[in-house]
Amino acid sequence: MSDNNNKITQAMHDSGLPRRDFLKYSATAAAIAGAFSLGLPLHGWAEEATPKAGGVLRMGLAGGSTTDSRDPGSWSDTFTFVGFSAVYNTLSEISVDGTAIPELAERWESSPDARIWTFTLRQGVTFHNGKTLDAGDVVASIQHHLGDKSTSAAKTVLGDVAKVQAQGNDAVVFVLHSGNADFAYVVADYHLVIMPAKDGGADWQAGVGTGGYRLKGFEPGVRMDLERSPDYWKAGRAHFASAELLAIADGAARVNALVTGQVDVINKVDLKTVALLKRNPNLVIEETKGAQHYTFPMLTDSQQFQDNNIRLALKHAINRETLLASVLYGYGQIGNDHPIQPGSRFINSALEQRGYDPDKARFYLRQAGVDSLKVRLQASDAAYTGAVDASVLFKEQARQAGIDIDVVREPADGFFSNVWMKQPFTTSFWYSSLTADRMFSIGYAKGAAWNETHWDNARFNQLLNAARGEMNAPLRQEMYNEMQALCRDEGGAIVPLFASSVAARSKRVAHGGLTAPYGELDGLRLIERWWQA
Amino acid sequence: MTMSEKPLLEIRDLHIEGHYQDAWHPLIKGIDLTLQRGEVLGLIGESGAGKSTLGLASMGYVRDGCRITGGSVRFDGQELVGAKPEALRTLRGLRIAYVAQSAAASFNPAHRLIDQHVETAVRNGGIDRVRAEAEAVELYRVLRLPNPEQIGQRYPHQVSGGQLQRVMTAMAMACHPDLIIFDEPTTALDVTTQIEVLAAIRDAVKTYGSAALYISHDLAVVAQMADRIMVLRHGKLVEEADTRSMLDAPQQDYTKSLWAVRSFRTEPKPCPQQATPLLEVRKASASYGHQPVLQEVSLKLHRGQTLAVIGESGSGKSSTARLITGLLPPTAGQVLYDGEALPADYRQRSKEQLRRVQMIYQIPDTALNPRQRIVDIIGRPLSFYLGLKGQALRQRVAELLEMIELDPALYMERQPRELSGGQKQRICIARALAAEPQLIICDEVTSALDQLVAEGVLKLLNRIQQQLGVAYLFITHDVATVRAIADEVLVMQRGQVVDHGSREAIFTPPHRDYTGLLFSSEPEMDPDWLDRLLAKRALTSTVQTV
Amino acid sequence: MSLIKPLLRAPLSAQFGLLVIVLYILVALFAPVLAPFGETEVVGEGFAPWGGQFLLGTDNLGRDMFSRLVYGARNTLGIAFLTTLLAFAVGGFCGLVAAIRGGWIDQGLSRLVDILMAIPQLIFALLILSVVGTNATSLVLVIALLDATRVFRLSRAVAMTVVVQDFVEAARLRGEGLWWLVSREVLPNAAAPLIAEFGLRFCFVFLFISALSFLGLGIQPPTADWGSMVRDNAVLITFGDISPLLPALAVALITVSVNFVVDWVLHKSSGLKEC
Amino acid sequence: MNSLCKLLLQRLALGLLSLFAVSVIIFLAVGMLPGDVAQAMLGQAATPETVAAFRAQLGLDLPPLTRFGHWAWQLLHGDLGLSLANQRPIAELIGARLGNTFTLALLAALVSVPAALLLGMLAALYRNSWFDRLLNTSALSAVSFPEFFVAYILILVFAVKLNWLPSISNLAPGASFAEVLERSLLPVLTLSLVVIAQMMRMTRAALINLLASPYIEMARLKGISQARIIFHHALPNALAPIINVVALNLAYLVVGVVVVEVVFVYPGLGQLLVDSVAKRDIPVVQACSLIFAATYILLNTTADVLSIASNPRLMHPKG
Repeated sequence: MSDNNNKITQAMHDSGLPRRDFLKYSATAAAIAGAFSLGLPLHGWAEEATPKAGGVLRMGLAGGSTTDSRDPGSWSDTFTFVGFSAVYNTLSEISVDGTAIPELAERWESSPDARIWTFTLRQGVTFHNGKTLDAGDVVASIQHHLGDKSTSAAKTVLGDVAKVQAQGNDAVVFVLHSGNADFAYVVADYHLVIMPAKDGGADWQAGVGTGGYRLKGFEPGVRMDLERSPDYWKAGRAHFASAELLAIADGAARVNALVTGQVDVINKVDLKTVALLKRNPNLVIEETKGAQHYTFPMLTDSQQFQDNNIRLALKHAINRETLLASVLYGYGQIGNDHPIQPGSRFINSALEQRGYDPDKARFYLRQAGVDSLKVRLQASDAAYTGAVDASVLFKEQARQAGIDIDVVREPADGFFSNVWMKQPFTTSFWYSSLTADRMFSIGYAKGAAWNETHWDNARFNQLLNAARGEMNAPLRQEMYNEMQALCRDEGGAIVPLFASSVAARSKRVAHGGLTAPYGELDGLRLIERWWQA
Repeated sequence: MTMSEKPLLEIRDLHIEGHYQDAWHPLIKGIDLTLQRGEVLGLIGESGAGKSTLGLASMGYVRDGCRITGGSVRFDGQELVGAKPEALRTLRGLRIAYVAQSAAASFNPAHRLIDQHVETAVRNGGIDRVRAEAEAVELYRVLRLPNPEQIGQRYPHQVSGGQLQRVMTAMAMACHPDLIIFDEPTTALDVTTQIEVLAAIRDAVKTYGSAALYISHDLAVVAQMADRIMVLRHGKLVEEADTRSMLDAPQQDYTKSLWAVRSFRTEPKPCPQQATPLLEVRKASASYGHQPVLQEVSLKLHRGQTLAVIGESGSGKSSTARLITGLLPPTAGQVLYDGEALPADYRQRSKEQLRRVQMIYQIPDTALNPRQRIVDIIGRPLSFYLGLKGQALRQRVAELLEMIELDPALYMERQPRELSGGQKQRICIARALAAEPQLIICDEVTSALDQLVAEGVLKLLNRIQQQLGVAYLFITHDVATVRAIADEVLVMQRGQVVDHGSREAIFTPPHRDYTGLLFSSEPEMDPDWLDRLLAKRALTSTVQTV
Repeated sequence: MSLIKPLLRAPLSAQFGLLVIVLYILVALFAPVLAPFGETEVVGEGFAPWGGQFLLGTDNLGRDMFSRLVYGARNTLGIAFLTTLLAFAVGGFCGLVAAIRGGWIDQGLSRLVDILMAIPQLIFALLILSVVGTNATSLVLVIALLDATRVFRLSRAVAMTVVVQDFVEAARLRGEGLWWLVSREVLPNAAAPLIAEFGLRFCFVFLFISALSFLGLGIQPPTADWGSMVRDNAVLITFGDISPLLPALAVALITVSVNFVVDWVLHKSSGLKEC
Repeated sequence: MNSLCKLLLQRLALGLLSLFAVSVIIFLAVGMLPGDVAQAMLGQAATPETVAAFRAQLGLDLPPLTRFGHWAWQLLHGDLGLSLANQRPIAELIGARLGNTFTLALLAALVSVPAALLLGMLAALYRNSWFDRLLNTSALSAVSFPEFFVAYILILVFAVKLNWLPSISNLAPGASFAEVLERSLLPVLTLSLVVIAQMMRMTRAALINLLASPYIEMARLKGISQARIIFHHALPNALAPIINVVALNLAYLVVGVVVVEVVFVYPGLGQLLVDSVAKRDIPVVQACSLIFAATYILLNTTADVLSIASNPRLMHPKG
């Protein structure tokens, strides 16, 4: 399907759905940072030759909009994420192996209860305008997203932050309302870029950062031009002499631009064309797994779904493999009715994968005291491209279990404000979160703004609070394991699929391996990480 | 002229077909024509006789959708049928010129007259522009155009119809052609204007010694212009003779009937002076926007009488009809029907008031809905006013058809396009009669018809009047028609009534000024009429410049 | 009867056009009979090749391409036809009334139409569809409203040439009401150019709907529609896969055909005046 | 000349009046868009209080009439306001794109108008010949293809297969005219193909329609050559309908090219408008719509005026 639709869809869902902060993260180790060693991991394991300096990186990206702005609080899609991540740096950075490593912060410490975090800044870093980075810049940049008047997308990410203040010139202290063991990951959020302070606030209008590239031009929804900053502080990065980002909303146009050599990299490849693109010897397909997941939320407080047996019946009546093949063309993984992506460091690997089992579904129906079931599923492609198709497929599969799903197509416009979380059975999607805590907190905790199933499980809520402040990794993982099982067996959401994001690059550019599985386009940092082949 | 001299134009056994209704139909069926240098030949006939087609063919030209299927056209010895376009182009305009019926339509509205005048001379005749323009001015002078130096600088729409027709004649003569085709050059003009143009054309032809084909449906006009006359009918020659013998002793029945048209007269009916008039207009004035079209017009019409309103274009005669029907509400004055004032606007009139006044139009083609059958057209007033239905309605339609001398069995189910012009006008009459009116307004009902057909329609109207006692308000520009049918006559000029009286009184000299001019301008079937008239007018110097 | 003759004499292009139109109508009418599978029925693997069980292969969700093409004829033609019909009912009627009544009704309607026409069609459609939501009903209503303005202009212009004729004046003087004037006197005589315009409008609506579909606001899936079928698969054109060309071809073929026929009708109605 | 001036002023006044009416309609239509800008912009951070604060900040809590008055007042002072989405001045936001849109329209017009007129005249000159028929059939086919279909075919041929032209219009700032030309060529071609057909057919029809008029017959009977008849005698009289169809198509080139902009990623105004509708960025939607409507009205008024100017009856009144 055309990404034009995606674009509109994107806009629609923005009207009601949280920008779930694209904290795409999954790694295997539950590394809770105490203090990190200095220096950056090198691409030592790269099989490619040594990075070459120079050249232009040209990207054709979906997710650019005419309404984009330089204000980091407003960034909402790939185009601004990728472009500005080359202009700015954050306190911490997610490394190739998925752990948070120092970037502008040299190191960090936390109090034992994980409530007070102190970040010590790297020395001698300058902004593009020549100003030297100090703690005041960091405080201003963080405070840009805080406060009652803030309209920043990162406001909830920083929801825990009670206070942020400078400690001397080269350290910043965050005081949290309650302990958060993952706080070093939180400040890696790409909204939380460090800008120079100016007149008591952060100067976002200038587009001046500490990153590898200077902002040469930015025309929202059209293009962004970057040129290499001659004195970038980070060694072994920013190989291209310049970069050019084109906002290409139409999927076909992106593919054409890549095939005809107008651009070197495109994202959101139309899945239908992946097989065809693969035949082109000059192109490489880059798949990033677990970028988002799709759900069918059932309101647990609705009359229809308050009986968990009914929910379980529906969870058994869906054929995830078929959906994966036809909706995602295999570019994804099947889900197990909880939001933690396979391969994540938080995954409960012992949890048995649920499969398509009409008999079991019938069994649960009988448990609920009914022979057959008729439910209405209000679907919209506003959730994700193919949501209606997936719903129709689901309908066919559920029929085997004696469940009659009446698929009602809802208009994309206003779907997330009028239908989602208001009607008992709908379609939805989530960008995967960097940490399990964040995912559970915003989507599954009692009273959370986007608890899309109105789920209220006492045990789950208790575990969530306990795990957040728990610095003991194995203990914490145990809690997460139980929470995943609770979601799977008692939760209100059917989570059938984790979708990959699929990008493609020309062989004119090369990289030393993707920061998979985190974010698309090498953790959105391809500009400073990739090089000319 | 001796026979040994080579004729200028020689047409032999010419056949031309036209394509319409998906088939080819013969238009010219084997006509021979010979024209000597300096000779003026009149071509006369009714519509469809093929005279225009023949005139164009003598220039080697056929209109789109027509084709020459046989015969030859030789101009000065050169064969024009099948000649190359380039060869024809060197003749046209230079050696054969054409004067069209409507100068207003035949001048290109986008260019100045002088540019169009000299176009052929400069582009094809190799004459330099300055000389060509000087000659043009000279021609304008010969044709007695006002302000000959300046008139060429004007655009066609800035010049009146009569002048334009003379400019076109001048343009035809620009290259001193051997032959000029005049295709009904005065038909679109008012009679008083016509005189001027006729005189100008005749003088010019004589001055330059061109030969001419003069095409017209009006015998009296042709009689003034032509040395010799050919009568055509249905694409064939009926009769050919020199003008005087043709007028004095026509040989063929068809020719004789054409000649006889002008003798029809109705019996005058006495005018009941005391009774309330059926229709009375009292000092009515009206205007279109700020342009006044009627000023204090008054008239009276009694039951069973015919009141003829005569005038030239712009005289307000049709506006008078619109005033009476309520299409043009007066700004002052009123219309009384049977002594009662009629609402000014037809939309305020009752069905009964509408029924009693019916109208017949000039052009029967547009007066009949082409998408309705005859039975529907005539039947509508019957069902609308009288509430007739089903068999009774068909019966009444049949009676009306019989009254207008059309066979109900044949015509009831037909559509207007299957009828001839005269038949259509009869249907219009039947439609008016169907409403059982007391007054019928006839707006130029015969002017779009050929003379013979027109006469038939007049006779029919007269018979109906005798049978039913219906009154007619008869609007026309044609003096002959007024003479034929009027009981009372009203002469109009520039929105005012300038003369009125009974037919006898009006037509008996002495006439009032305008009435006299109008009547004397009506061409007569006498080759010397124009000369006499011009001589007389020159004497009394009452010639109105047009 | 008299309809056959002109058909046989019609130029090849018009005959071809008529044949195609008849064929499309038949396909639309008998879609359930002709289509081997259901419109939204998933019958196999996605992107099955041509031939074999599936004549033209399957689409991305494993629905039979041929069946969807057939049903597409029904949906797309149906919606375009309905829209055009509505546009003509509204615009045509208003145009005729404006021409017949004249005065302030004519002035009011004409100015309103002028103003509506000053707003770019695509943008107006976009706005309204965003307001009322995208579904078949609103699609039909919105496009019909937009097109009615164009129809209004034409029907008013055509009716004007009829209204000035004497037979209309005769009917007025007879005291006929508005309905009679519209239905009996003016409409039958304005029919030829209006029918031709109907064909052109139909094509335009057809293309407009596919343009809207292309922008994601046209006929919505899973309803089979040629416009969105093209759009969904447009990217495959780059790879020389002709499957997405089939619905595009279907669109082009019907519009070309209608245009051929309209061209002939117009030529014929003007050609009759010639001699 | 006085009546001509009066006519011109009348047209101008009518145009301005339409513009006002259009802006009211647009304001109302945009006002009816479901979903709230504040909600749309704030997203996740939206608590009822912040939404209310934001609405107040944007002036959305004022009654519609006041808002319209305020907007119109600003507009009259040449101030289009700020974008709600990124707080940039709309004039700045629109500026570059408007330039792009006009460049595209201008280039397409430069290609299509002369081509259409020439082809139309040739078709009229050689009417009913094989050349005319070929042209006519091609034109019919060209108007029958969906725009995006034509666009993709052109991309397939010129960008993918031949690799002569770029498939997207990457208009870098400071690009040379030659570069702009090269990169805009495919969209220009697409648009030209679409509009040429209509203009050509109209030109041909207008000319042929006139060829039946008596003064053309007169010109033939004066021995004027066929070419001169077409160019000198028919064309000046056919100008009014031709001007009108050209204006209509020029308007289309400015306002109707969203699809082409999408396919070729051409940074034009249409794309901005579509995006802004989706984002409920009301001031931008209003500004764009107004510009489009103004363009349309301006072109139509110009066409009217030119038609009048081409009519000697009005240029040279009787008096």
